[in-house]
This record gives sequence, structure tokens and C-alpha cells, in this order.
Amino acid sequence: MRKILVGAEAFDLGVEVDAMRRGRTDIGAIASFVGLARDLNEGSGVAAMTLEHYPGMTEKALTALVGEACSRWSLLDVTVIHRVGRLLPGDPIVLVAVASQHRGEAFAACEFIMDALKTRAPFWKKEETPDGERWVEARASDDAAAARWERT
Amino acid sequence: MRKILVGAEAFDLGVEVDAMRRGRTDIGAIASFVGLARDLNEGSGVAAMTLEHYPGMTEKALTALVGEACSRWSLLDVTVIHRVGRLLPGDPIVLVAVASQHRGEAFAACEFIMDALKTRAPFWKKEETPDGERWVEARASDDAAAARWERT
Amino acid sequence: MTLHVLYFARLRERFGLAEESLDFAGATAADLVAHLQTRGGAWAEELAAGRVFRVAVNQDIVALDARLPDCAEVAIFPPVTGG
Amino acid sequence: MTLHVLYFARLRERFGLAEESLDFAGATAADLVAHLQTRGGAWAEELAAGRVFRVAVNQDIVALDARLPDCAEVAIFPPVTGG
Repeated sequence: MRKILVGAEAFDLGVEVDAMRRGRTDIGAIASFVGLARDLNEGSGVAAMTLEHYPGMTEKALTALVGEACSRWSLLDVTVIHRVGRLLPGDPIVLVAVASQHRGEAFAACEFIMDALKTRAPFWKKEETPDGERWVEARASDDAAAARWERT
Repeated sequence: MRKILVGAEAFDLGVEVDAMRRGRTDIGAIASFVGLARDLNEGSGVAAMTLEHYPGMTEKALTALVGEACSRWSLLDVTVIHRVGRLLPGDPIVLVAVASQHRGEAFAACEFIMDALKTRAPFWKKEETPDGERWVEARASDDAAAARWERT
Repeated sequence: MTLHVLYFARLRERFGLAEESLDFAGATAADLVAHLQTRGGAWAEELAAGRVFRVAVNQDIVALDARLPDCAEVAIFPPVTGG
Repeated sequence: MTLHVLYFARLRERFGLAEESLDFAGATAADLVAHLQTRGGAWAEELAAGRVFRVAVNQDIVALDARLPDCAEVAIFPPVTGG
């Protein structure tokens, strides 16, 4: 039931979540997340961004981290969609939706997948700013967010 | 920008989230949650459930807990919709969507609102089971989930 | 004082009553609960010491020692189970 | 051994190269990085000690002391910034 998709096409949160729950009566909770391109980052205006990825490894990394989520929490379905190519401010970039019987597991798995994706999936953002193009630098806060999930 | 709605009508997650982000380019993250009626609870089959509420206090309680979320986290928009009346397994019951610049705040506020709603908003569920109707009992796990957010 | 009292969910069903207006001589929510217990039957049973219920005054949940303002809307109901 | 080496994002741009096949005599990812540094210019600069980059072997991120299997697909790229 897991769906992992990387591509240039836009996605629709409503369609994806409806597809998860359609015909089922065992799901009690669906937590979802959409990340969007903003017009401002690190103090500069951003006119557009381009997402590059590593075809093959991207799908492998996403599959691995979704599998890790499924082994840590009792999940009924997971969808991860990540766009690549050129995006404008306001465009959705990434979608993670997690279905479970109970909300605590759905929330935890959804946030875990986003945090893990930020540090383990090979995507890179390049922004178009008034000062020219720039590659987005990795953020220490993303490492910290991912580290929260490490088990001792 | 906050939207709080209590009523019998079905809602559409995609429509609600699109309404949040339409025309905006400052939102980086939208965390959302949908709670659904399940066909099984506490070991019994559930053919249907009826949600009763306390008109007036419901809206007041939801407004208060959304306000609390807005004072704790930097949020750009919040939508809370809770259905009342008779619902069938698979039907969406509750929707919480939170928009923010960053995902950590969106996730935290969305989960806080759900946890607080479960213990502070005056809704009651009655289930139709093979053994007749029964009122759902409050769960200690919901109290524990809500208590996680208490600040010392 | 005059109170408008509401009952919800299981309590509404067991009392067979959704709301009533009451002339009441006590001061606190606990006084009101004690008064209702004297009705016996389901009232005595559901509001007995050790039973879990909530009291809201003018739509805010309060502790049992809360004072009741005149003309208050008082609601008595089981722990909530929404979402 | 023969390696297929890929570069992404800022490194791809700075090296002016997305991929190449290499005949390589070393054993580990660190050996490969040292070899590429000898090309000078952007190679020496971006792969210098203290610069932060990632190495993946057959599409798994590895530490620099990882041994390279023959015919491996090796990718060198900046820390990821997706989502």
C-alpha cells in the first residue's frame, strides 16, 4: 500500500488522502504534511527554485525511510510524493501522508518521514534571488530534527 | 484567518488546505490531520456512531485551544472542522490543518490542537454495536496525550 | 438564584432530561451536585462521589468548588470523547 | 577497478561534470576523494579537508573509509536540502 513518487508533476493532497481511505473502514487517523516553496528564505526574496535529485538513489532512500517508519509504528498506509524541477513560490514541493488506527502513530510517523527525508533523501534546492542563483545550504536545525528520532 | 466549524456537513481536506494556501507565498509548511470513524473500537464492531456536542461551548472551547496554539507557535493559519450527528465507518469526523513558515511548528501545533480537542472540547460519541448502543468512555491515553503539552 | 442547567450524552439519557431551570439556594457547583443527588435514582447514582463527570459554568469547565453566578448556565456531562 | 562517478548540485556545477567513468587504483572512498583532489582547481577546493560533502556507494551514503567494490556507482554531492 505504500506509494512513493518522485517527479515534476503537481500533486493534490485531497486526492492522495482520499485514495488512502477509499473503501476502508479500519483507518482512524491520517496525518499529512505538505511542504511549499516560499518567496523568502534566509532573508532574500526567492523568485523560483529548482529541485535537483539523484534518480534511483532518491527512490531507494525514500523507500528505506518509509520502511523504517513502518517498522517503528503500526501504519496502515503511507504516501510520499516529492517534486523535482523548477517551482514557483506557493507551489507544493513535498507531500507525506500516513494512515494509522490511532493519531499518535500517524503524527509521529509523518513527522519522522519528513525529518528523515530532509537529511537522507538526495534532493538539492537552487534558488533564484535578486542577487542571482544560489544553492540552498543544509541547515543544522534539520540535522537536529532528524537526530531526535535516533534510538539509543 | 482562523476557521472553526462545527456541523453535520462532510468536509474535504483538499479544499480546506487549498483555501489556506491560495494566493499566498509565505507558507512553507501545512500539517494536517483527519480523524475517521472506524468499524472497530474496544473489540466490538461499530455499525455507526452519533456525535453529540454542546452548542456554544464547543465553539468557545475550540476557539480557546486554537488561540492557545497561536500564542505558543508562530502560525499563519489554522482550520478546525468537527462533525456532529450520525456517521458511518470510514466517514471523516474531524479535520485540523495548520499553516506555518516551518514544519516543526506546524506539526507541533496540529498535534497539540488534536490532543487538546480530545480532552477539552465537549463532544461525545455513541456507538451502535451488535450488543446495542454504548457511549464511548474517555480514554486515559487521551489525558496522557494532552498532559504532554502542559507547561511547567 | 436562578440557574439554567444542561445535561449531555449519557447523563442526559439517564436523567431523561436535556435542560431545566432551577431555583437554587446553594453557592457552589458542589452544592448544586449535592442538591441534584437528593432526587435519588439515576441522579444519586451518576453524581455519587467517585463517579467521573464534568461541570461547566457559562461554558467553561470549572472545579466543583467554583461559585455559581446568578443566572448562570451550568452544564453537567461525562468526560468528553470527541475527535 | 572501474568506477562510475556522479556529481550533483553545486559540485556538478563547480566541476563542470555530471558523471564520468574512472579507472582507479585505490581501495576506499577516501582514496577516490584524494585522487580527485589532485586535479586541482575546483576539485582541490571543494574536496579539501574540512569541506562538507557526502559520498554514496551504489546509492547508499557511506563513510569515507568505506571500501569501493569494482564497478561501483559512486556519487559525491553536497549535504541534501530537499523537502
